[in-house]
Amino acid sequence: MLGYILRRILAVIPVMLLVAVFVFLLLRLTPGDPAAIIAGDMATPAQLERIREAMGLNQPLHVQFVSWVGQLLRGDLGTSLISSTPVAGMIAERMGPTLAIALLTILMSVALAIPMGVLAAWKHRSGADYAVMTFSVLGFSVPVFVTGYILILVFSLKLGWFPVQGYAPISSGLGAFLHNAFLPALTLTTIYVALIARMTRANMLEVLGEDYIRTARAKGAPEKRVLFRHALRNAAVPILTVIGTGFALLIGGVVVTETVFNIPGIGRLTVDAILARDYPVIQAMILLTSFLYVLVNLIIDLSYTFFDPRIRY
Amino acid sequence: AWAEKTVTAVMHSGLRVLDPVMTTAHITRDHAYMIYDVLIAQDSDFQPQPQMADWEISEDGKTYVFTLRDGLTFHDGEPVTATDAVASLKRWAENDAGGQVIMDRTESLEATDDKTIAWVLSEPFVPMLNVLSKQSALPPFIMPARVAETPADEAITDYTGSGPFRFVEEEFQPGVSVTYEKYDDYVPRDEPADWMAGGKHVNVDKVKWVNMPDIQTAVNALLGGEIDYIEQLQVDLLPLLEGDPNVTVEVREPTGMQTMTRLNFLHPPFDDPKIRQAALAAISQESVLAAMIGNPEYYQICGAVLGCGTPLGSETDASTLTEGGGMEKAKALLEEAGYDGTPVLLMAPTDLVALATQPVVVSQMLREAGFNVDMQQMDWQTLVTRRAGQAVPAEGGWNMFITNWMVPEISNPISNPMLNGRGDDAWFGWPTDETIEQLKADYIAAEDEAGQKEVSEEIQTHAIDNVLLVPLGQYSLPQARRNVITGMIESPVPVFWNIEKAE
Amino acid sequence: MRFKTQTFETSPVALETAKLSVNLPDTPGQPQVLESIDVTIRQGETVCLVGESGSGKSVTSLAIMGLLPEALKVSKGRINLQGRDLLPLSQAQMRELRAARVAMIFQEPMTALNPVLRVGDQIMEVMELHTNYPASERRSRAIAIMEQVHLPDVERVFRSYPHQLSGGQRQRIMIAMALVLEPVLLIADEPTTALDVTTQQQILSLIAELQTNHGTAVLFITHDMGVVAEIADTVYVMKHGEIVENGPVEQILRHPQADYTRKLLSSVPSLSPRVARPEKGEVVLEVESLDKIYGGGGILKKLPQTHAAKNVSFTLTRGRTLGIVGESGSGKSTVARCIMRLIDPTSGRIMLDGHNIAGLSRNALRPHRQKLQVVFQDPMRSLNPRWTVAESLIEGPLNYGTRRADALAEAARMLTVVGLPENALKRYPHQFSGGQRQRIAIARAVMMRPDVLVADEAVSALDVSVQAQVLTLLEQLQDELGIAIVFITHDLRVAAQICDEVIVMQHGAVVEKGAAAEVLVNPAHEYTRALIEAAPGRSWDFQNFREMTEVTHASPA
Amino acid sequence: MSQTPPPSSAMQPVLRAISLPHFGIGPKIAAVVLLLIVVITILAPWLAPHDPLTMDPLVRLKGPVDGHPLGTDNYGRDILSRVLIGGRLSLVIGIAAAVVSVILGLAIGMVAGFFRSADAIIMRMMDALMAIPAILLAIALVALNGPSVGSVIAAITIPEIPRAVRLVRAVVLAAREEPYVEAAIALGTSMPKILIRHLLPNTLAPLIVQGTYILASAILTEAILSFLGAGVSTETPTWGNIMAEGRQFFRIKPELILYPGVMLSLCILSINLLGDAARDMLDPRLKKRAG
Ligand SMILES: Nc1ncnc2c1ncn2[C@@H]1O[C@H](COP(=O)(O)OP(=O)(O)OP(=O)(O)O)[C@@H](O)[C@H]1O
Ligand SMILES: Nc1ncnc2c1ncn2[C@@H]1O[C@H](COP(=O)(O)OP(=O)(O)OP(=O)(O)O)[C@@H](O)[C@H]1O
Ligand SMILES: [Mg+2]
Ligand SMILES: [Mg+2]
Repeated sequence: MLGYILRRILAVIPVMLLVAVFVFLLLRLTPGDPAAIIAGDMATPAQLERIREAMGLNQPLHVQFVSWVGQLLRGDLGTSLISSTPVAGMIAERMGPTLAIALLTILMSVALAIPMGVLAAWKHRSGADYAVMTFSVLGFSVPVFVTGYILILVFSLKLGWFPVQGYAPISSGLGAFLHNAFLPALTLTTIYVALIARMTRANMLEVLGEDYIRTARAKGAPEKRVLFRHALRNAAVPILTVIGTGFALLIGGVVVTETVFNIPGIGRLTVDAILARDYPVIQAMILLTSFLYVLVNLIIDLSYTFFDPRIRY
Repeated sequence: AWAEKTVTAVMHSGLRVLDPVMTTAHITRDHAYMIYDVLIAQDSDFQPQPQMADWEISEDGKTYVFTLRDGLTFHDGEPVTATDAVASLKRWAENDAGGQVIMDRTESLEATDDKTIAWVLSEPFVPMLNVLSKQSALPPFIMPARVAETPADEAITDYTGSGPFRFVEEEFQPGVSVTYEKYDDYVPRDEPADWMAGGKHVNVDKVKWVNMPDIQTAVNALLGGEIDYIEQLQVDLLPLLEGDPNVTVEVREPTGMQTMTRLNFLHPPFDDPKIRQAALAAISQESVLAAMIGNPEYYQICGAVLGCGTPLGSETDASTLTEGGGMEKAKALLEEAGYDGTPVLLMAPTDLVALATQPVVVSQMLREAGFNVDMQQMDWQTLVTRRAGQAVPAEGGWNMFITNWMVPEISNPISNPMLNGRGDDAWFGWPTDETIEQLKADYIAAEDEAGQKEVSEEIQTHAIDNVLLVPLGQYSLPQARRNVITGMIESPVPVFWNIEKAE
Repeated sequence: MRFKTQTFETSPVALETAKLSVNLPDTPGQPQVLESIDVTIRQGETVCLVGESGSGKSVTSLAIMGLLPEALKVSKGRINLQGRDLLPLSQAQMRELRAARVAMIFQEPMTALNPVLRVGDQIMEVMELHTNYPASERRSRAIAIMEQVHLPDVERVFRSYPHQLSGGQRQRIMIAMALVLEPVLLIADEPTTALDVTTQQQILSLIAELQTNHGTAVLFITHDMGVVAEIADTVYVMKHGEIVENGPVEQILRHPQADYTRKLLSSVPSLSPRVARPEKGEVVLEVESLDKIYGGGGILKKLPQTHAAKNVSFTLTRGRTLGIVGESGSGKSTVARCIMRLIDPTSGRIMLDGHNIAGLSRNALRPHRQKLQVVFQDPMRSLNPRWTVAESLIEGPLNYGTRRADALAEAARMLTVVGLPENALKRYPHQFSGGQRQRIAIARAVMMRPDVLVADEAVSALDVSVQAQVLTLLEQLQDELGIAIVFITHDLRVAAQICDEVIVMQHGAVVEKGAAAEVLVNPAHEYTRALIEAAPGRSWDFQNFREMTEVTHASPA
Repeated sequence: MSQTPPPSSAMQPVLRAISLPHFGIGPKIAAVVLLLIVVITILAPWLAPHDPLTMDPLVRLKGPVDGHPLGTDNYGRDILSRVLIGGRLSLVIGIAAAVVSVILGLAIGMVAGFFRSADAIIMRMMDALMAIPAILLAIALVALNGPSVGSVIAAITIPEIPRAVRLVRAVVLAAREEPYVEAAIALGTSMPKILIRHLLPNTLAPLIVQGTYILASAILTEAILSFLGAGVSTETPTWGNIMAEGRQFFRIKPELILYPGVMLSLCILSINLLGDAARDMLDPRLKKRAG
């Protein structure tokens, strides 16, 4: 098992290499020229050319790639072409909000969704089941910005409970953090609650027909215990998977939510960098997120064996 | 108790590039006005006024001597010297089109002592002060010589300024927020502030610019009292602010922006002047502006190439544009030109709100006239890259795109990029147009304002006839501020000196 | 033979069912599953419920527990536990009673245990629910009860998950769970089916001890007449959802009234071994020094390993049957699964028709599969719950090119052979009784006409009449097709009945092997002797309803 | 009657699902609603009162007015026509993204889950794929192929695939330990057949959930892409971009979001109900509980 974990952690290297090459090629395919963004509307072609030259964008691709990898190996993520600030610092600043909100979202989603899904499966085809279903469908199909706007309208503007926008790091106090992060997390939660609740329901239904559920009842276990201790763990693997991939998605940054709530997160950074063709930032971002994904996926995989001992690697 | 006064402002975009010589991006220019000062500046009559320096012109109009005023220091405490100014001007002139024109005529530019700068031209150049004092695109900002020595195509990394605010580097988050502190040792001029000229008195401790890509968020934040100011408000959202007695919505400066279409002269169908004219005839400004802005209070139908409300603007020959379009005329012109259905590749950027609607409306009107329009949507980055290429449209080129200018940027025939007819050296679209070049030479040669105005009239007629651009009208996006903010200067560039914030 | 003769007339009634009827309300015609069942069990009494597989024994017990599957409903009748009617009770009230007052041991231990919880925790949970013992006490009681059901290596087993245990070990976990709170009524549905006779004996005496100490009433469902003879006070015989006969054990065994009872008893196989068939055919299966070690696992620290099969060797020739008997957990199923290559042997050779299949890849194995079939110990889970019986039965033949229609016809025929109605083809596994499922599994394996059939406790869940039928079927197939059978069982009667040779396993190793007649009559190894000694009902001649007249097996020396 | 052989085994679950009496009223309504939506979108060009592109900026953002039963959008285009026609592309994109990612997810996930040797390589490739942002992919694809529905579908689908793969793999990892899978191996069932016949049904329930989720999110993502210039033209109506465009007018004219939103929700709701019914049918143990 320890060996497995080690192998998986080492596997980060080829994954990142794959990602690096892929992203590099992808950027090559994408039209766009950071020089043009920097120079603005009135720049002359000659001026653009000089800027390109100065930024090293005229070198052949493999030279750029090699020098970038060289830089990486020295632990240097480079500097933004657009703002000339070090990429590492930029990402570090932006990672905090995204991670914190992702975590809060997942916590809230799981806390809400699992009981909802369990209830829906237990009361299969009852009013509760259909209510969970309806809520889930809305969670899927209402655009996040609508949810966000409505929450802001109600909780910020009407009731004044939460600020309209902005982010306070956890270092400024948990209260301040939650005060700012609650609405955006709640907005995202609606999607994930929907997904996780449905997934929970689907898998619980499968499990509730099993013999060991009858055994648990024969022991005199109350329904709650039957559902949560006996059934849920057996249904856990696919549920964990959606939670895990959901979390992975969230730490990649969620542009719309970050925009609506004006959160300086990774999502906006990535989109801005892509739209500005800020290559070093895009490359570093994707490398970083892929690293995080490998990590999150490793944790999901390990959790499988924890929840279902029959699964072995 | 002493409380820090911070003005939190939502600007029209996020600040990313910090070098005002590298880019013409407005947000960088706005940033530069915060932390740098300029030698001379324009007042509300577009007249150059002394700012860091006053000037003397020799009789023959060839020698300009600028004298720095006393008490000027950089944010590191060092005094501003003529050497700094010269280095800054030279770096600026490498990138600025106007600067290049002056440099072409420059014999020498040097610091004669700590306070004086002597600029000697080889021939007189009447618009010299206008160019040096221009408030937009690339104004010549004064930075320390060590910073100005950075090659013009490399971004500066030292942000020591000379202006009324100091850049707080630690709090800078590119594209997200930027903070400025009052620079206590800045010595304002005594004259009252007037546009970019006059005394820049700072009455708050900090100014924080935050970027909110979602304008509704900004509106909500303003309503919630979390921010003080929104630079550009979408007109459609005005009703949301109307009921709030703490908020004022106003047009800060009336000249505003010009939106316009540029055609590609190199490739069919727009290599044919008749077809260009047909395109112009098909377009109704009213439709474009209504879709874009909505409320007519905030837009102005204007057929003037050089802008309405400017000294030289004229609307001659633009009646189809301003009077609802000449669809019949357009159809007739197309017929006459024998338009064969060659597709018109209209590049439409989608990620910039200010440019997203016009292409949709324009392409509908062109289609109605009989054009075969291929509207391709792309992000702005792709557009700016693509528009720089001269390839045929089918192979990655283009026929037409739309962009916006600040009216002061295009109000002068020399600086208006559309009025460059030098083929490959011209602005994207590359018209080869000797007439317009001749007209501009006439304009430079004109002795007085009346003469300039006369030439401008001809420029207008010619630009419209040859469709160097299709003006789509003017608009001003209103700003919104909480009423605690007062004393804002009505200049095209939003500036934060002179502003007061009530407790 | 000494039967239990104690009368319980004076003891208070622990459980009484009156006119208990169960039907399938949602199925057209609302077929009856139970018809007017009257059973009375007094305190301290052991009632054995025997009868045809699928006759409703399990349904009766589930009805008492209030745990009928949703498809089944009690349509009439009463169930009284110590005078209290159970049927009108709320879920919460029933919960109070379960495990504490009425405990049940389910028929199929693999599916009855939660696969993702450690078995130790599952035992402790019962106490957690009904007592307020502190955790340490719960643990020590759980360990104690596990020792009482003679689980080996209790510390390891305590921390194991169900899939890491042998069938018998899982069964003992179930038993431990049911006994730990010393209930008033214990319902045991084939509790010792998966156990070797020595362990079975220990369990039975444990239950007996519980009865004498606490007056526990026991409802014991079994098809093993030997066990009935040993432990029953009263016997109820069921067929087709009805009680056909009941009475004190001796009366039933000596003077059975109903035809069905007589038929049932006559089907009980005799303990005297068969005459071995001549060893004429060529060797089809040869196992050489087979070893299997189960890896420890564990997230950070390695758990101890289990050496489940040690140096096992044997050969099997065409048309003969090799029996593997032995202690529960001795590695019988492990050997079977290795032969089947469902798990990879740690070392050793497995020669099938002259090819060593021990190291073959999945794909290389496929052509050999047809010749090698298996009937699993756990019939429920070895049938895909989403498939109809027909689909499961024809899967194999279709794989090897049989036409669908032919395969279906054969499947239908096979079902009648194993004693199931033809309409069973369209039903799903969960709609059958344990024994019925096992018959489906047998039918599935036999349909392949294999050269070697590995049968892991294949007939242990069958009532003796069906068992006889199936054993006859196997014998027939052997005659016709020369199938060689590896027959894993703990039932020495069955082993005696059908095995030509027997190997005896203990702790993963073969302790004795030889001709069945030899090993079962003149056991050489101490463990084998103990095994035979422990066979229940040894001294009763069931077929003839009387004591054994001549002793056909040696008494221990 | 017991002599009639069951129909071909692959069709079995489907036939069962159709013929079942337990098929409740909910799924039936859902089927009707879904059918209605599909028919409406197919017939949209004939049903729509206006050309969805024709604009009149002077009557923009009007409530129900003459000839515009649902009012006009910010270009003065007819909302009803746009919503009707918008369903076409949205459904094509949503369904294609869902179907493609689910099918690929199934194929890849089952292989990864079942074959230990393939697992490591496949999953590491999926990890890598997961890290590529859809927007970048979309911009690159649009640049390569030109703006096309295909590019959009690909850009949306590719990042979804690893998630579907993970889900399927997870289910297969657990299911492959079941004795009935061992039994199938013993019966000589080939690996593809085991995967499809034994393991696939286990993955269906979670996949239906994931699939409908992908369907909805694809329709919404499409709009985000088109607003970043990497999607279908914003001129062409889709439910996604009608809503995204309506975003600016959320407080002034919420109908712009409401109408396409209701259509989308109805669609997703009915697909979910049908999916649930289908999965219940596939699980014989559940049929009993259907009562
Ligand atoms: N997957 C596993 N992991 C670890 N240990 C196992 C595993 N499977 C079985 N064992 C252990 O291996 C030993 C032999 O098990 P096996 O199933 O072969 O016994 P058996 O002889 O078939 O017993 P029974 O008659 O009770 O079925 C037991 O001690 C059991 O706990
Ligand atoms: N869920 C169900 N749906 C339909 N029929 C069922 C269901 N469960 C059991 N039955 C039927 O009820 C009858 C009685 O089953 P039960 O399990 O009580 O038999 P049993 O006497 O315990 O048999 P065995 O000795 O084989 O375990 C059987 O014919 C079986 O097919
Ligand atoms: Mg039974
Ligand atoms: Mg076993």
